[in-house]
This record gives sequence, C-alpha cells and structure tokens, in this order.
Amino acid sequence: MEHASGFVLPNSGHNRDAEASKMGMWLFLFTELLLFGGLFIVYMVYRMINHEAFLLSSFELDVTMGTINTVVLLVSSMTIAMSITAIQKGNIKLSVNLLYATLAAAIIFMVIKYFEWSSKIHHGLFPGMDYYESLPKGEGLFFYLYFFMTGLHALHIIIGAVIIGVVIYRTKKGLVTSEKYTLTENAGLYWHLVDLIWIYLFPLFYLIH
Amino acid sequence: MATVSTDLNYLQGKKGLFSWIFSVDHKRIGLLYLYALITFFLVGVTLGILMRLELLNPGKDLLEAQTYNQIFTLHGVIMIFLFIIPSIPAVFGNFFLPIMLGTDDVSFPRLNLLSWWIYIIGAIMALSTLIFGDGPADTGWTFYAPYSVKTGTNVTMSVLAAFVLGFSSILTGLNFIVTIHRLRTPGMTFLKMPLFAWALYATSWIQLLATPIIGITLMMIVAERFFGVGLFDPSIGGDPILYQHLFWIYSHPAVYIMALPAFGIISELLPTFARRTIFGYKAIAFSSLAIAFVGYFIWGHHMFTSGMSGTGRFIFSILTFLVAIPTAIKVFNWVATLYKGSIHVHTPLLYALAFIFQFMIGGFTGLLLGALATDIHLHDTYFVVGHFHYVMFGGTGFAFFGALHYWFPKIWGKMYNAKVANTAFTLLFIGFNTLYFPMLIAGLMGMPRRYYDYLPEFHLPNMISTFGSWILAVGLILMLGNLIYAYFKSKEKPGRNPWGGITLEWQTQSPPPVQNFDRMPELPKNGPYDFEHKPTIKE
Amino acid sequence: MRTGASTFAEGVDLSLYIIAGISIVFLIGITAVMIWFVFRYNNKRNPKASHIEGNNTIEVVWTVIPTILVMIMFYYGWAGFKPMRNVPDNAMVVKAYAQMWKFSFEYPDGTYSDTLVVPINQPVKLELVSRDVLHSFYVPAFRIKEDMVPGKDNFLWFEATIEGRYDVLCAEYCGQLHSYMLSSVTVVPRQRYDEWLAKAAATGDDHPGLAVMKQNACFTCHSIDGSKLIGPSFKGIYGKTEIVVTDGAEREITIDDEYISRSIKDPNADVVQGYMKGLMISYENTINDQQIADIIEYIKTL
Amino acid sequence: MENKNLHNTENHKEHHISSYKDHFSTLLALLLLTVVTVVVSVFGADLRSLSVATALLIATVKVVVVAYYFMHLKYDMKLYTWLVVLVAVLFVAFTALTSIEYFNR
Ligand code: HEA
Ligand code: HEA
Ligand code: HEC
Ligand code: CUA
Ligand SMILES: [Cu+2]
Repeated sequence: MEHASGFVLPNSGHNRDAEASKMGMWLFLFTELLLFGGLFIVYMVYRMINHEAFLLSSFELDVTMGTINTVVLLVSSMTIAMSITAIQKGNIKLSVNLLYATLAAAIIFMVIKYFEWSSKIHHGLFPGMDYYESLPKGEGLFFYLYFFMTGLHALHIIIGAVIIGVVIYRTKKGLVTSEKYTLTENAGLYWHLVDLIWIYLFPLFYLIH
Repeated sequence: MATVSTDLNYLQGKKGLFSWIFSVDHKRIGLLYLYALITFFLVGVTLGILMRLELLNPGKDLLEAQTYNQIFTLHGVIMIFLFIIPSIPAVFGNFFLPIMLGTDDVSFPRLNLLSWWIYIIGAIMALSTLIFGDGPADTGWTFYAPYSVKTGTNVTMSVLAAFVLGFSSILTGLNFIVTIHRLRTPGMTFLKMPLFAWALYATSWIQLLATPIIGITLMMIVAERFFGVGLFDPSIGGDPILYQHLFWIYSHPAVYIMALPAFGIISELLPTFARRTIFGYKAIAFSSLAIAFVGYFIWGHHMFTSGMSGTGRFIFSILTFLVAIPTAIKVFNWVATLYKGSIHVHTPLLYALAFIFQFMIGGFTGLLLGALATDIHLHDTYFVVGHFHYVMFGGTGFAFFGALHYWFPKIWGKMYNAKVANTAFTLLFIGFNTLYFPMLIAGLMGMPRRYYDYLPEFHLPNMISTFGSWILAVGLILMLGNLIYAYFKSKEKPGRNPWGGITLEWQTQSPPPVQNFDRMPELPKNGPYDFEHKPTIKE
Repeated sequence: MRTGASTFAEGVDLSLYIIAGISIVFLIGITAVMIWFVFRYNNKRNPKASHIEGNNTIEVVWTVIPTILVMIMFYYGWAGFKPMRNVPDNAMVVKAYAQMWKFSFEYPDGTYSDTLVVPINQPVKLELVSRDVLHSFYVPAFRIKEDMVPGKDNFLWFEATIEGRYDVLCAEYCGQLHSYMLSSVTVVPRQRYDEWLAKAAATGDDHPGLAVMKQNACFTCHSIDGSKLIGPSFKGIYGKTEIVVTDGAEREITIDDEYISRSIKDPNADVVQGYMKGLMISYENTINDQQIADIIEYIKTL
Repeated sequence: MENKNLHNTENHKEHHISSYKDHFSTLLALLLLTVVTVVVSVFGADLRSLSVATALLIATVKVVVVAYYFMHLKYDMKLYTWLVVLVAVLFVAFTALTSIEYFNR
C-alpha cells in the first residue's frame, strides 16, 4: 500500500502473496492432522486395552465398500491435482470439468457412506441404541470411534465439496486464471488432506483382521 | 522521504464503534483485544477476591459450597482461556509484531479480525453459563472425566466455549507464523529479528500444533454428554485417565503459550532500559524454540498420582527437568544483560525485575512439583495453586503490565504519571507476594486445592493470603486508574522514542500512522539490539 | 512441613530439602546480583554502556551446571518415590472405597469402618476403589497420595512409624462436598489394633437396612431427620406423593417399594424436583435386592 | 495495482507444473498399494499383528506419495517438507509416550 508520505513498504500484509496463502493453508492442514491425531491416540489406546473386542468388531464392517470408497477418493485426488495442472496451463474448461469430476467423487463417497452407516444404524450399532448398549466390553468403543471418526471425516468431505463448488464458481467467473490459481491449489491441498486421513482410517477400521 | 509526516494516525481516521469492530487494522484489533481482555480479567479477578473472602476463615462465610466450586471453575476458565492465553500475543503481538518487522499489517488481516470475533463469541459463550442453563460448570478448569460427564451444571457450554476459543488461538498463531515468514522487511533475517518476534514465533507453533488436541478432546466430552455411552467409562472398556492424557497433551504446552510471549517482553525491556545490546541473543532466541519443543513431551507431570505406570512417571519427570534448562539459560542471559549497562530505572523495568524474581519462585516451585517424591505430597495442594499463580500472574501477568507501561506512550501518544505508576507497582509487588507465598506454605502443610472449607490448622496462611489479596486489589485499581486517567487527561506528548528504544516501533510516530510508518524504517547495523549503531531518530 | 509419620517421609523430605536448597541459593544469588547490577550500573554511575554481545564459554557453563543440578534433583525425587510402588510381601491388605463424599475401609476379615486404624510399623497396602468419580487418597503426614479411579485397580502402601491420629483428605476434586470428604488414620500398637478390630467386627444391633445404608454412605447426602442435604431427606417419605422429572417432563408419583428400588438402581431416571441430576450413582451392582428390601423396611420406620 | 511482495528470500524461482501423465502414474501406484494392503489383510488374516504393521506401513507409504506428488511437496520450498516432518515427529512422539505409559501399566 502506498503511504501518504510517498514511499512503499517493501513487504506488506495488504499485497497479494500467493506463497503466504499456501503457507497458511499448510499450517491449517497441520491443525487438522492433529485434530484427527487426538482421535488416533484414543483409538490406539483403546485398541491396546480391548484388543480382541476391536478385532471382532472390525469384522462387522464391509471391506468391499471401504475399498470402493478408497478408490473413489484416490481418483478424486488425481482429478483435482490434474485440475491444478489444467489451470496452470490456462485450460480453464478442462480445469472446471476436472473439478466437477472431483465433486462427483465426493458425492459418490457420501452415498456409499450413507448406505454403510444406515446398515449399521439399522443393526442398532449407533451409540445410544439398544443393541449398542448390549455390546460386550470394548466393542461399543469400536463403534463409537467408528462413527465419531468417519463422521468427522465425512464432515470434512462435505466442507471440501463446498470449497470445490466455490472454486468452480469463481473459475467460471474468471477470477481464477493461469496467473492466479492459489484458490485451486489450496482447495486441492485441503482435498488431499481429506484423502490422507481416509488412507489411515481405512486400514484401522476395515482391515485390522 | 518526507521528514514531517502528514499521515493520519490509526486512532484518527474513521470513527465510531463499527469502524473498530470491523477494522482489519492490526493495531485496532490489538486494542479490541486489550479492552475485551481487561474486562474479562476484572471479572476473573473479582471472582478471585470472592474466593479469598470465603477462605478467610474456616467454615461457611458468604458462599455456598456449590457456588464456590462454580466460581473457581469460572475463575480458572476465564483466566486461562480468556485472559492469559490470548493476552500478550493477541494484544501486543497484534499491535507490535508487524511494526517490529517493518511491515504494515499481518499476512491475513481479515483472518485476524475473524480471530477476534471468534474470541468474543467464545467469551460470550463462557460467560453465558452465568445466566443460562444450570449455572457455570463446577468441574475445575480441567474438566476431568467422569465428573464432568456426570455433573448437572452447564459443562457443555463451558466446554464448547473453550473449543471455540481454541480456534481463535489457532488462527492467531497461524497468522503470526506466516507473517514472520513472509513479511519481514528486507535485510531483517531471522537472526536479526527482535526477540519478541522470536518468542511469538515459538508460541505460535505451540498454539497451532497443540490446540487441535484439546479441541477434539473437549468435543468428546460434549459427545459424551449427549450420547452418554461412556467413552471414558471403564465398565465398557474405556479409561478415565486417557482423558487426562489428552487434556494435558494440550494444556502443558499451553503453559508455554502463556510464558514464552512474556519472555519475549522481558527480552525487549531489558536492553532498552540497560541501553545496551542483549547478552546472548542466539541463546535466548533458540531457547524459546527448545522450550516449545521439549514442552510438548512433559504433559505427564500433571498426572503423577493418577495411577500412571512407573515407567511413565520416570520418563515424564526427567523430561520435566530438562525444560528447566532453556529457561535457566534465559534467566542468566537476562541478568547478564544488566551487566555494564547504563540502566535507567522506569516503571516497565521494575515490572521486568519483579517478573524475573517471581518467575524464578514459580519456576523453582515447578521443580519441586516435577520431582516424583515431592509431587506425590504436593500434587493437588495449594502448593500447586501457589506455583501457577507465581508463573502465570507473577510472571506473565507482570510482564503484561510491564508491556502496558512500556508501550503505553507508543499506543496512545500520551504519558502516565510515573510516580503513581511506581506506587501502584510497589503495592502490586507486595500484595502479590503476600497473597501467594502463604499458599505455598499451606500446600506444604498439606491443604488440598479446590477446597471450599479447610481444617483449622490451615487458618493462618489463608488469612495472610486474603489480606494480601486486598493489597493487590488496591494496587491493581491504582495502576488501572492511573493509566485510564492518563488516557483521558494527559497533555504530555512523549514523542517517538521516550525510552530510547531501538526496535522499529520507536522510529515511527506515537501513535503510529495507519500505515505504521511515516518514513522508511531503518535497521540498526548489527542485529536488532545494536545500541552502538543506533539509527538516529528525528521527531 | 508437618511431622513425617511414615517410612516415606524421610525420602520425600530429603528431596524437598535438596531441591528447595539449591533453588533458594539460586533465587537469592540471582536476585542479589540483579539488584546489584541495577544499582552499580545505574546510568548515573555508569553513563556509557558496554555492548557485550555474549560469551560462548559462559553460555556453556550456565547450560551445563543447571543440567547437572536438575539431574541431581531428579535423582533424589526418583529415589524418594521408588519405594512407594514396591509393596513389601508382608503387607496387610485393606480395601479403601471412595464415593461422593466419603471414604470407607474394608479389613481382611470383612469388617467395615469409616476411619482407618492400623498397627504401627506394619506395612499396609490399600487397594483403592472408587465407586463414582475420581477421588484421591491423601495423608499429608505420611506423604502419600494416589488417585482413586473408577474401574481401575490403583493401590498405595505405607508403614506408619509414629503413633497418633492423622488426617485423611480427598485431594482430587469430586464435586460439591469435596472439601468435606475427610477421614482419619489412627496408628496404634499392634495389641490395641487387634482389640479395636475385634470390637468393630462384632455386628452392631442396627436395623439391617440402616447397616446397609451406613455401609454405602447414603447419609452423606440423605438425612433421617428431615433436614435437606444433597438429596431429599428420608424422613416420612414413604407413601408421600412428590413431583419428579422424568426425561425432562414433570410428573407426580407416590413413593412406594418399586419407586425406592428404582431410585437406588437407576437414580437419574426420575429426578426429584429441586434436586440435581447426576449426583447419586446407581447402586445396582453394589446393593442386592434383599438389601434394598431392608432399606425400604427401614425407610418405612422413619 | 498488482504488487507482489518483494521479499523473496524464501521464494523459489519457477513454478513447476506437473504433467497429467505424472498424476495418472501416481494414481496407479496408489491403487496398487491399496490392492496390496487389502490382499494382505483379508487373505493374510492369520498373520494378525503382522498385518496391522504392514497395513500401517503401506498407508504411510501412500500418504507420502500423496503428499509428495499430489500435494506438490517435491517441488515446493523445502520448508514445507521440514514442517511436515516436524508434525509427524511430534505426533509419533505423542503416541509413543502414551503407549509406553500404557504398555507398562
Ligand atoms: C505460565 C505458566 C506456567 C509455567 C511457565 C510453568 C512452568 C513449570 N511448571 Fe507448571 N503449572 C502451571 C503453569 C506453568 N508452569 C499451571 C497452570 C499448573 C496447574 C494446572 C492445574 O492443575 O490446574 C502447573 C502445574 C505444574 C505441575 C503439576 C503439579 C501437580 O498438579 O501435581 C508441575 C509438575 O511437574 C509443574 C512443573 C513446572 C516446571 C518444572 C516448570 C518449568 O518450566 C519452570 C522452569 C523455570 C525455572 C527452573 C526457574 C528459572 C531458572 C533459573 C533461575 C536457573 C536456575 C535453575 C536451575 C539450577 C535448575 N507445573
Ligand atoms: C492468569 C491467571 C490467574 C490470575 C491472574 C489469578 C488471580 C487470582 N486468583 Fe486464581 N486461579 C487461576 C488463575 C489465575 N488466578 C487458575 C487457572 C486457577 C485454577 C482453577 C481450578 O482449580 O480449576 C486458580 C485458582 C485460584 C484459587 C484456588 C481455588 C481452589 O483451589 O479452591 C484461588 C484461591 O485463593 C485463587 C485466587 C486468586 C486471587 C485472589 C487472584 C488475584 O490475583 C486477584 C487479585 C484481585 C484483584 C487485584 C482485584 C482488583 C480489582 C477489583 C476488585 C475491582 C473489580 C472491579 C470491577 C469488576 C469493576 N485462584
Ligand atoms: C452423592 C450424593 C448421594 C448419595 C451418596 C446417595 N444419594 Fe440418594 N439421592 C441423591 C440426590 C441428589 C437425590 C435426588 C435426585 C434424584 O432423584 O436423583 C437422591 C434421591 C434418592 C431417593 C429418592 C428420594 C425421593 O424423595 O424421591 C432415594 C430413595 C435415594 N436417593 C436413596 C439412596 C440410598 C439408599 C443411598 C445409599 C445407598 C443413596 N440414596 C445415596 C443423592 C445421593
Ligand atoms: Cu473425593 Cu474429592
Ligand atoms: Cu505442566
């Protein structure tokens, strides 16, 4: 910003600084990682003291669905990464289409998650339900954590989807260009984080056999 | 480059409430924090006085047991989450970090405003428990499960408030880190950065990387209170001690969120008033990072009697002692900075000296708590209460007051009455020690904390302590009164650099212009405290 | 510091003196030096400052010395603590129960008592059990403290060395009457201990319901004389109608066998108007149906 | 006026643009790892604790791949890589200290 007395401070908080936005995004991702980190610690400890129960409960989860969802998320990670490449190369249309593809993946993920959750809830496994209350020691914790962690993760998927929606809108309006694509980049970072967390959730809940 | 400035200062320009609460100017946001903080501090302090009155004599005096329990919880929550954690970074960090770095704002000015709003929302939530729901929580600020899950008071709201406040803290930290990385003026390398900036840098990392853990932990408590399945309930395979682990994984590092910025303030005050370069710049800068880092791994010292394993106690105790070393390094370097200086004794320096003295007592009592044998006896007694008031109030609180007196002329372009300020300081110092030293004695005698009533043998220390609280109260009122009077009535214009300071904020006008500088800031030749080659500052 | 009346006192006090001793030397030393500098290098005496940037040797010195000192402190702390976790084989085992806001003790022969009586020079192991929330068993004179965690088998042990009566305090915040959760431990010669135990073991002639209620500390919260404590008084409640809150809705009930039994097994299902939810815990697993019947019989007599 | 910050000691010179092909290969690698981890744990169920370790190990490899290529760590300032390592160290230390405590109960 220019000063009344006619000089410009070389580095200014009011200037556009793409690197700063990216750094801010990374730092934010760290906090997200540790947010889940707390839950992973809970998971670890409870698994340690309820070893067998966790093992037994994990058989209740549907590996096929989990695997499909993993694949969906990985593909979506690729599409959004490609979308950044596209915008960098100035290919606005392709970039938007790839974002749509990512959005579609997010929706598929949520739909599958919906079916998974509803079948669990149908069995009365949601915390507070009768069947849940009657579970043997330790198994209840497994499902509690399952719902808490995948629920929080799903919340992140929704937020990510909204962000991607915003990027699509702004790209279409021409506010994101091959010169100014920080927004797409940051949305990409966020989306990858969602993927990262799932990469750990998947084996911890579905595959520990 | 103009010599006479035509810039408006940040207090002029837009007027009116909205121009403040929606301002993205880091200086205005800093002051918004200041006013909010002082308000909450006064609420917290009044609760403190009430507790002391109740504890003046054994037996019931003026409060019900339940009320007392709610009061100390609210006192703790206000003091920790609303006052001391934001205090120095949010007020002085916001105001001075960009100026000290030679830039015009933080990296994300709007995010900065958002942090303040989140802070206010969190604060309103915390205080709303006074009016709505079933009254403020009665769990202690630690919210230990399973009691916090069982009690009928409004724990949910208090916990949600702490959660929201955590966000504010995270965003401020994030903003500062990026600002420090991106916006230093050319020529100011990391090793030429003022030590206050270093301290904030280390603090910000703790805010960023520790706060999420408490966020999620508190969410678990909320979920517990809604679904009531017993995440920490042993009968279904849970473990109440796990809650404590998670809580302290955040809350121990959090005590360094409180302490490090205060260290930064002291590192600014001493060279200014000794008119010489600081002793051991690098040692002080890096020890902040060391404290921040080691501080992550010693949370277990709050749980020595919880039934942790022997190995756990061993490891946490030894690591706790390690954290004393970087702190020791700082203290020694500070004292050495006074050596062969040319010392000007002004109010801020007095606060700095009192800080060193009181923080040492706080730190040494910390060592007694960190040793296994003694902690078994002292854990959860008034010794701990004495310890943390010494470090938090005697340390950070005094540093905060010192900073307030140091930067008062810069922030408002006015000057307070030095005599009154010194008198207030003396009262605060005497009152403080009369209030808290007897608590250490009571603790050694075995008086547990969070006690509404106590056995007659603890009467004497409690009585002295309550007397101390009155002296302290008088000192505090005098100090605030003096500053408020100066704010409204002072005619004295302190000029750019009343203390002969060297960091960049002293090169600009008092109060600073909207853009922070009215001329290009000039860095001293060799590092930030190079008083030998101090740039001349024309009015 | 009060007199140490157990074998641990020596170790704890020694580490206390060592750490406090080193600390006080540093505290006084550093403060004195600081004040001296402020005085000696005052700008009037020393108008021109010397700009000393630092000195690596001295930095190393004042890093290494405190490191050594804190390791010494750590060592004594550890040494004083270590015996606390190694229970001798000949220890007498007593179970200590805690619940809001009362301690009770169960002796090897099944005797219950509100206060602890132990023989002198006899290692005693306390198995710590909490029935509701966290409590902490604290005897300042013995320098012992350990949390009582629901669902976890904690323990501590001690060997008393001086006869007398010492305070037992609850050191972990546990709710409204935390500060009144007191008991005592009396140290007596072996012979007096045996006598006491024999007398305490002899069943009293209390009403069986009263005995059960005493054992479960119902009277910390309920009175039998009509005065209101934490919970409603038992005086004359049998057959009375009152308003309770069930799932947030108020309704009127009559106090009968079934209601009392439910109040004991699931107290939070119906909460008496004007009282707080969550305070009384379920006694479903501690009091059996026969005992509940006794309690009801007893309440009827009030 | 579009003025960027002059301060460039930490800026790197050129923005690297990853090709579509690179992204696709990365995806293939990730899918392969997914297949491996599912196979190991579903069909190697008797390996039990071994399969936990392998599952976590493979997950970590996947995470590194995502971070390195998709999240562009490979081409960004080294600072980011260091910070990610720092966060990882911190988290591992938290879990390690906690589990030491619980293992020795
Ligand atoms: C500003 C906040 C702050 C700071 C800086 C500290 C600093 C320290 N604290 Fe404190 N602490 C609290 C705030 C703080 N604490 C709070 C709020 C609680 C209670 C929470 C609750 O339960 O409600 C607490 C509780 C607490 C406990 C738990 C007690 C218990 O509940 O049983 C312990 C135990 O180890 C401890 C230890 C320490 C140590 C070793 C330091 C060290 O960092 C101190 C280091 C400093 C020095 C050692 C002095 C300076 C050094 C020299 C002058 C050089 C000479 C030195 C040597 C020769 C070694 N603290
Ligand atoms: C920065 C932190 C901070 C500060 C500054 C203080 C300040 C004070 N605290 Fe604080 N205290 C805590 C943090 C702090 N406290 C925490 C974290 C706890 C633990 C809570 C828990 O256990 O969960 C605690 C617990 C605690 C206890 C222990 C309660 C118990 O365990 O039973 C006591 C007891 O005396 C106490 C007293 C005081 C007093 C007398 C002050 C004094 O400093 C207050 C001095 C008062 C004045 C100087 C009054 C001045 C002004 C006025 C009276 C005017 C008011 C005017 C208007 C409102 C217009 N505090
Ligand atoms: C920690 C305090 C506490 C303890 C200990 C306690 N209670 Fe209660 N009790 C309460 C409170 C508070 C209520 C009222 C709220 C409610 O109904 O849950 C209550 C309600 C009751 C009622 C219903 C009274 C009415 O007027 O409807 C009965 C019966 C009762 N308790 C029996 C017992 C028995 C028997 C014991 C011991 C084995 C016991 N309580 C121990 C706190 C306690
Ligand atoms: Cu029981 Cu405090
Ligand atoms: Cu701590």
